[in-house]
Amino acid sequence: MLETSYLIPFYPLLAFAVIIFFTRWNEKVSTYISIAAVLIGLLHSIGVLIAMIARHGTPLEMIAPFVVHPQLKLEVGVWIDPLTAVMLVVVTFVSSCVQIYSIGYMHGDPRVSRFFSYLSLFTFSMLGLVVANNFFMIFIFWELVGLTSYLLIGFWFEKKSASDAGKKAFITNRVGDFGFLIGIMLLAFYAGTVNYQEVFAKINEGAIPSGILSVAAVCLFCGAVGKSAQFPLHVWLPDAMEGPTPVSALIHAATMVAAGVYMVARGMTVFSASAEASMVIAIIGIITSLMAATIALVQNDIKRVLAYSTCSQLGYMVMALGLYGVDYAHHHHSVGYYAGTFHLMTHAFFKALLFLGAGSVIHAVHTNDIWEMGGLKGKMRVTTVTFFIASLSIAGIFPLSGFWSKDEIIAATVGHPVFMVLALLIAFMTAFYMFRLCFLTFTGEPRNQDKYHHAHESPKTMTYPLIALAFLSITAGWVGIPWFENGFSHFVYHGELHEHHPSLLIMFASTVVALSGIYLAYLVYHKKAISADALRMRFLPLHTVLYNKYYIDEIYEYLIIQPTMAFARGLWWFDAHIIDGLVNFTGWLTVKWSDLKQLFDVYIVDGAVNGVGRLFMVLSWIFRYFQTGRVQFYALVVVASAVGVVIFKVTPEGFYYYLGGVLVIAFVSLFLRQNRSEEVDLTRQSEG
Amino acid sequence: MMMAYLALAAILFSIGMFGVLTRRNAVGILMSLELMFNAVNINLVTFNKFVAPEVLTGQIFAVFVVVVAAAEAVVGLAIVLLLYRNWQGIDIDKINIMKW
Amino acid sequence: MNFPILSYLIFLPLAGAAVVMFLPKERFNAIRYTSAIFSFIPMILSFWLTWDYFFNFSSSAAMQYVEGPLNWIAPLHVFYYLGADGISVPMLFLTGLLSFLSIVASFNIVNRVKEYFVFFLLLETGMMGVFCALDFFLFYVFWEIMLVPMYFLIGVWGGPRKEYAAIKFFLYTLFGSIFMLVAILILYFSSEPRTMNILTLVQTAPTMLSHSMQLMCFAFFFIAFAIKVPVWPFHTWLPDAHVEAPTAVSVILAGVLLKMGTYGMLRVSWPMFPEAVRYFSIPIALLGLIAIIYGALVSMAQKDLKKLVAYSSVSHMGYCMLSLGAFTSVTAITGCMFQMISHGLITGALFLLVGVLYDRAHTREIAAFGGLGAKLPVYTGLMVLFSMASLGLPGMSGFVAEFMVFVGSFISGIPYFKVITAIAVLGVVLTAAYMLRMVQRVFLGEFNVQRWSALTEINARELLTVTPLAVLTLAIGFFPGPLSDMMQATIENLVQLMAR
Amino acid sequence: MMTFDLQLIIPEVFLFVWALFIIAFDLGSKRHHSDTLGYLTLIGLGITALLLSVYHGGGTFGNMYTSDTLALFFKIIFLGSAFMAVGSSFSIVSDKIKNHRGEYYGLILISTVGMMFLASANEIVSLYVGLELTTIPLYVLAAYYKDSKISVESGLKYLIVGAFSSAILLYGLSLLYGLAGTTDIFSIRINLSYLFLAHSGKIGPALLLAMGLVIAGLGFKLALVPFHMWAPDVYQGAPTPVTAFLSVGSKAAGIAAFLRIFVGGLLAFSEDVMQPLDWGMIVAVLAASAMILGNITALLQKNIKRMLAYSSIAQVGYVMIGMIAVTELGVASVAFYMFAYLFANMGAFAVATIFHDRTGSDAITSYAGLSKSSPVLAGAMTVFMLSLAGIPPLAGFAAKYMVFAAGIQSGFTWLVILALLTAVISLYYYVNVARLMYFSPESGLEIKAPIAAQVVLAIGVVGLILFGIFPGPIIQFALDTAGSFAFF
Amino acid sequence: STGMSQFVVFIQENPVFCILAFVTILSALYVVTLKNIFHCALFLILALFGVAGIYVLLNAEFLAAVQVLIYVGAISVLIIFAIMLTSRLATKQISQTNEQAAVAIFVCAGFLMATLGSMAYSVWRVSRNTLPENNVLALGKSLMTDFALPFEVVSAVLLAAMIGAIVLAGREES
Repeated sequence: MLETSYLIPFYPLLAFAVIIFFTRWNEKVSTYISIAAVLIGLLHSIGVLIAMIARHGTPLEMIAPFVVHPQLKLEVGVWIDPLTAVMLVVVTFVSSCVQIYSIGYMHGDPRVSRFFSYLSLFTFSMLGLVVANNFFMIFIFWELVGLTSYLLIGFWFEKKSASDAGKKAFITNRVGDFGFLIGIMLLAFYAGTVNYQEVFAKINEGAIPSGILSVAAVCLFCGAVGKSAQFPLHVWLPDAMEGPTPVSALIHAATMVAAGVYMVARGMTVFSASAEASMVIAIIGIITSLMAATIALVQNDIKRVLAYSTCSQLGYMVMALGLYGVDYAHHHHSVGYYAGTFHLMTHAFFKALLFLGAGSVIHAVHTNDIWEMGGLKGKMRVTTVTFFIASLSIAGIFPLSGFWSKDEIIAATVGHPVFMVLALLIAFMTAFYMFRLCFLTFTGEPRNQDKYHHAHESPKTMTYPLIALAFLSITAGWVGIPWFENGFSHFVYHGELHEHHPSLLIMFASTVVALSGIYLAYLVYHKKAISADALRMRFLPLHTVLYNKYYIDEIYEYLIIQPTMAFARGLWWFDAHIIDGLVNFTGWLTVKWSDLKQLFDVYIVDGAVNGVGRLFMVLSWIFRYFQTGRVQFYALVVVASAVGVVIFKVTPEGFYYYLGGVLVIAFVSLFLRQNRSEEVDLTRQSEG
Repeated sequence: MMMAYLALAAILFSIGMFGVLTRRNAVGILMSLELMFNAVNINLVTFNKFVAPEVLTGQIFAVFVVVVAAAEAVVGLAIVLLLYRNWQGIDIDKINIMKW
Repeated sequence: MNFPILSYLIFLPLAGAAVVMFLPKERFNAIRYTSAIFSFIPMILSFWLTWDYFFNFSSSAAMQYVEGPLNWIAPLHVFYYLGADGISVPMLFLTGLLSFLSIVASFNIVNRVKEYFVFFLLLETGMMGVFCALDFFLFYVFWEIMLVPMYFLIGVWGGPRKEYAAIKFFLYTLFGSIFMLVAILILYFSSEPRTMNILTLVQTAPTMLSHSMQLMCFAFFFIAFAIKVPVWPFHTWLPDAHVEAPTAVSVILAGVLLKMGTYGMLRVSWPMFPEAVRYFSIPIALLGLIAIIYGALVSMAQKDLKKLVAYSSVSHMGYCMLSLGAFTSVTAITGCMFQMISHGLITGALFLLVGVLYDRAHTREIAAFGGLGAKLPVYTGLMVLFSMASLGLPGMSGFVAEFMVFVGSFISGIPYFKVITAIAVLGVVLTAAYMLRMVQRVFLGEFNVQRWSALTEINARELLTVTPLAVLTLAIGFFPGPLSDMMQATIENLVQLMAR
Repeated sequence: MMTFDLQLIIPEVFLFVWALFIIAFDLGSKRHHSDTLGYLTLIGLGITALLLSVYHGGGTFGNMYTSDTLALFFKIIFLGSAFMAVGSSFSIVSDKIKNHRGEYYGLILISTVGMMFLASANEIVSLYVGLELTTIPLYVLAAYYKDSKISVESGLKYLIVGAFSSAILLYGLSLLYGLAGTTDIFSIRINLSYLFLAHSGKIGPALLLAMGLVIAGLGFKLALVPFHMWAPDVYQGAPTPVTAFLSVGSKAAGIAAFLRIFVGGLLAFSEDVMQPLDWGMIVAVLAASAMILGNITALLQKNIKRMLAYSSIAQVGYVMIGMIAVTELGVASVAFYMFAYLFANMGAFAVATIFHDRTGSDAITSYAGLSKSSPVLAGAMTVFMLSLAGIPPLAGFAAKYMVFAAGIQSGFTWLVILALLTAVISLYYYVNVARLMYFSPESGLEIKAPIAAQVVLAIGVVGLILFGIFPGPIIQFALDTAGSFAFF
Repeated sequence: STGMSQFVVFIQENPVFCILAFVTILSALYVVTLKNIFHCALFLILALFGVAGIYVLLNAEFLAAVQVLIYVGAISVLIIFAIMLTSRLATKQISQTNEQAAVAIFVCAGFLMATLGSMAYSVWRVSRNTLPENNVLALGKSLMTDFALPFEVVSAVLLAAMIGAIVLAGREES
């Protein structure tokens, strides 16, 4: 199993190729091929996970050369360790669920085959990213994931908002990749390799100066900022909700956005070597988390709420990993690493479930606005139940999976009081906005009877995945129960294995916070004991800011995009007029040009393509008029030049007198030419 | 003494040159040209006498110059006739169809 | 080597031109197919050459398939001397391929067909010659010889401002090459015994010329090559020429002609004047950097599809310049070669695709389109594929090239290169921005049913011209190893020469 | 000591007699057989060439007449230019010249004889006489359209400037004679060097004056700036084949004379160590101005002949680079340049003749669309223009290459760069003709050229391509001409 | 004043030369300045006579004879014929000088100064030898031997000029 693990990404790739080139015209076949591929991948992944557990987490590396140069060796390879194995299962499992779910969800769309081919391509990319054994390869798949995300967000490209969102996602990610690439190059330069293990070995040897390492770590983290939608590059994620909902579930909740966190976990040795960089990471994480949570409080679009929730949760994980790095650099032991990766896994399941549930709702009522919904619990039982399970899980209610992982994250903030307070605050808000969503959607009276009337439970292809995911949303956390020997923390860890001691106090605190959040939501949106409107009016300025997402999009638009475009247009003008103009000598001659225009307009307009430059044309025009047509003038020039040459060679000073004399006399006699009034006819042509 | 002859030639040449440059009558120009050729001949003969008297190269050269000048005068006068036929005048200033 | 394959590569198209010249001018198809055959054979030869070189000679840095030196103009020590090594073989491959594809893509030319194909074949001769010539005189002759057919191809069959574009191209390039001529002559007269042999001069020039002389000759060569590349700020001929030229000619311009500049640098000026390269490496990299950012920004402002692709060439060739600045790194130089090849394939394909659209829609204005993805799925797929390749998406040649350029320049160890490279990486973001903007505005969004209902999908012939490029782009993207191995010995040798 | 090897002058004598025979034949045949006359002339030129191949090498009349390689090379150019001028004259002779057809051909031949004599002259007197024998028939030929004002005007201008320059040249030559005491070029060289050394270089500025005047006088023949001003007017007004002959044959004769006097007699005074008695820098500056002025002024010309006139003014500038190099390569480059120039310029004028004959227009714009109606003519014109511009693989490129090589070898890098820059400018107007012929959407008149003219065009095109791709033998030949001076 | 006195001494020592030079220069000036072209021609003849006299002073008697025969006898007559054919003597005399006269004077003066200056400050290889006794004979011999070839050629020049003149002067038969 392990030895063939490199095959896992190729199953979906094969499916992609087959669908694109052969079965594109047959939706059914395409669908089955895609699902079969991912299911095989799932089985294989489970096999890998079991094998990995069996060998107690001993990693395995397989390498093939890609491009080999004296100073740089690029390889493709596979690195399987517990983290990889877990991620493989998560990815393939969520993928399987989403693909099966999509059969129902995408039914009737004209481009179903293409949809599945994209999903397969995405799965390939994500799996490749997971198994990569070096930074070069992770970058490759990193980009491919971005591409598929672009394709899938813009799947309904006729919608301008969808195609805009796809573009925004790609470009924003590219900004992050900019830093990522520089980080990789720094490592490549100082470590001479991009292989994870070799790089880590170099770092542990202390071969890389610490300042450089900090810079490299921050640069690498830029990539994660882009991919995992961290502040300030989080703006693409909410927009990405324009894509089909299964896509949101798979890519923008469970897997791709987790890639950033995964990368940070994977490269923890780099980050943990620099306390400063780790602190930056932690701060970015908490800012993101807090900001997204606050925004999520007031959004009305069901998917957007979930999107900001995702953002917030990812920030949570990032913060945990960052704090781990800080502690590690100070030689403390912390649960941050384990917490972050653990939450990564559990979040994948319940967030996928939430999105799929939301998809199911949208499928039923054809709207995203939660104020149009209400009371759906009667019509959509499975959906309602699974959605509540997921919500409880994300809120961190015992004993659902979210409880265990979230608990560890808060535990990771021990020693960082500010972080801890904020983390608890976020936990409170998370519980509140999730249940705001739940209550508004599923309970109470239907607010839009028309929509309610048409609503119905989704087909089985959609509900079975929900059930499967709900199962895992409940149970997945149990592998990480702190009292459980050989659990997740003994399987996935960084550095040396540490025993850690669970804190009941923290568990209690977090549970209280979560419950109070739920209760508040219950009061406001179910019992209506507190008026939501009144609350809003009370905090109107704050609400407006939050509702408009802190105006970050607008700020980007006016501070970055518009100026860039204006600059680009300016440069184009510069290119067309100044640089080119220099060549054409347009500059000051343009002015002269207009005076002389009527005189030789004919020549120029007449297609005298003036690549040489107008200067030469003007000179040509001047030189031409020396040719007066009077033969004696020609003779005069002959003798005057001959004399001039001789005088110049003998006495250069004399030559200037001579030249001056000739010119002065010439001008004087030109002016005194009274008796002959034939003006030189400038327009007369030379043709006889 | 040689300088005196050379100076005479130079003056004559300059005068002829002036004539060519300024006369408006085509025949006048031809006459001025003859002055220039004569100046050259004075030069040649002078040099022959004072610099290289052993061989009469200068004088022979001068003879050839006389003949060539005659030939040029002949052709020149023929062209002047043509000029007269085409323009009904031989004012050089007016003969400038071709220019620029 | 008994079979003079390089001569065949060069002169078969010329023979083709001669044959076409004698065909009656009304027989369009005869002319087309004759031309296609006479460019097909060189293409096959170039494939075989690549194959043979890869398996038999790639471990050696020496010239292979050497022909000559045969006495050509004895009194001036000019020889007919051809050869190919790891940097010319890929270029010959590219030339062979693109020429054939362009000729096939030109089958829709109906105006003055005969002259068109004659000029095209002449052009191919010139291009092949440049990449094989090992004698300076020969090199210069081939270098110049292409200008004339190119001038006519742009001028007769081009767009609305064709005359301007054609003469501008001609004068600009000629302006550059005159400096090369001066430098060649200086080298010739400095050599003892007098020689025009590039290989000999590469060996002897550093010791033969004084420092200032090296700098001067380098600068002279640089002007010539830089105009061809084109390096900012010598690039202004490029948008005009590319935009006005007919599709197939744009392909050749972007795919092969621009490469001659960078090829010239690698073949001639870099190994020949190592001191000058050291002296100028930072300015060169800065020019590359400016080109990358500047080209990308200007592309972003374009309203015309073809112009966008044209300016993107400026940006992409900037990567080559950046890596050429990093002369100490094998990776950077390999990246430069990769970028040359990859840009040839990708931009060639983009021009072909733009041409396909233009043939149907008779406009290239980006704003005129929208939502073509629904109407023309295959075309859109290809266009998106190449746009992605252009913006350096992994799995395609552009990525491998850019990655090697960046990493190679970054690790070259020359002062300031880290900063320059780091800024250059920004180009990746900008490229993504303008490419995606273009894709979005042309292919995504609402489809204008009234206006474009008559648009038809890409046809088989056009598909035939693009597919090989797509396959190669992907192949190099996934398996860059062979190409890299093929050039490695040569490039290592070059880097050693530059390290003198 | 004195040898009278009359065999050596057989070609010249034959050609002169043949010229008289042509005139007599024309008179005898009551002036009816214009084409026959033309063919007879061509045959005469052919026979002369054959005779030349037999009778050359060595000197006669006390080395006053020398038939060395230089002379041979230039005589080939003269005969070639006469051949091409005559070949392209058939149509105008039969259409435009009512009387004096025999004289037309006869005068061309006599002028050719003058050039041949000039090229062989190794002594100032005969050089001058040869120069006049070249020029005087050309005065007449320029004014040959007696009813055409512009033709007469061009004859008059040519005559006045010509005679004036001739006087200046003579004055300079007389000073040279006075300084050296001899007219034999070889002796001049020895005597002047001796004089210079005997007075440790302090010999006064008279030599400079002499050189300046001789440059001015010969500059007229070469149309070297600033002694070029007659050229555009005369070229425009004269019958086109005569213009062609003027621009190639007569110019080559001037070059030959220049080579003889300056490279042969005043070689020692070419370098600037002789300051101020050096002519190298003078000519360099004049060459530079020629290239700048000629090329730039040509840009706006609308008449093809006038444009070619300015182009030929510029071309002289290029030739002069080889001249001032005063090396073996320099002399060879001058010779080869004229050789290549012969084909290109004669060809271009032949096209102009044919075109004018059919359309009555010399305007460049009237060439629009020619490539559609007369592809062969347009193609040939393009080749000529590209050769003049110096685009490989045509002979014009090899010629420019050699000239520049010579310049760089002798350290005139600045001049070579300037020359190259102006060559870029020149490309603009040369290619402009091609642009009109090819890019214009309209279609011109269909033009059928007479057979002789077609032969001329064929010679031009084939010559340019052949000697462009395989210039080796000719370059070797040109390098041998440098041996004529025997002292490099 | 020494210069002036040297000049006077020179005149006293070479009275014939001075008179001839004076006459020649004065006539030449008239040739180029008089308004009446016919008078110009007459003064040209006078100037040419003056030059012939100079030749005699320089021991070039043969040349003096040629001068008188060819110039005075042939060319001047030709010129006078041409004048009569082409101008109407009775018409009002306008200025015969064009507007570049001022520049021309300056340039010609420059030329004269340059020439005189450079000749005065140069070294000449003045020979002690004298011309052959019977230089007419020597000249004739030279023409027939050393300079036979240019002599033949110059006759060709005359022939060409003659043909040319006939061609140009002859009326076309229409």
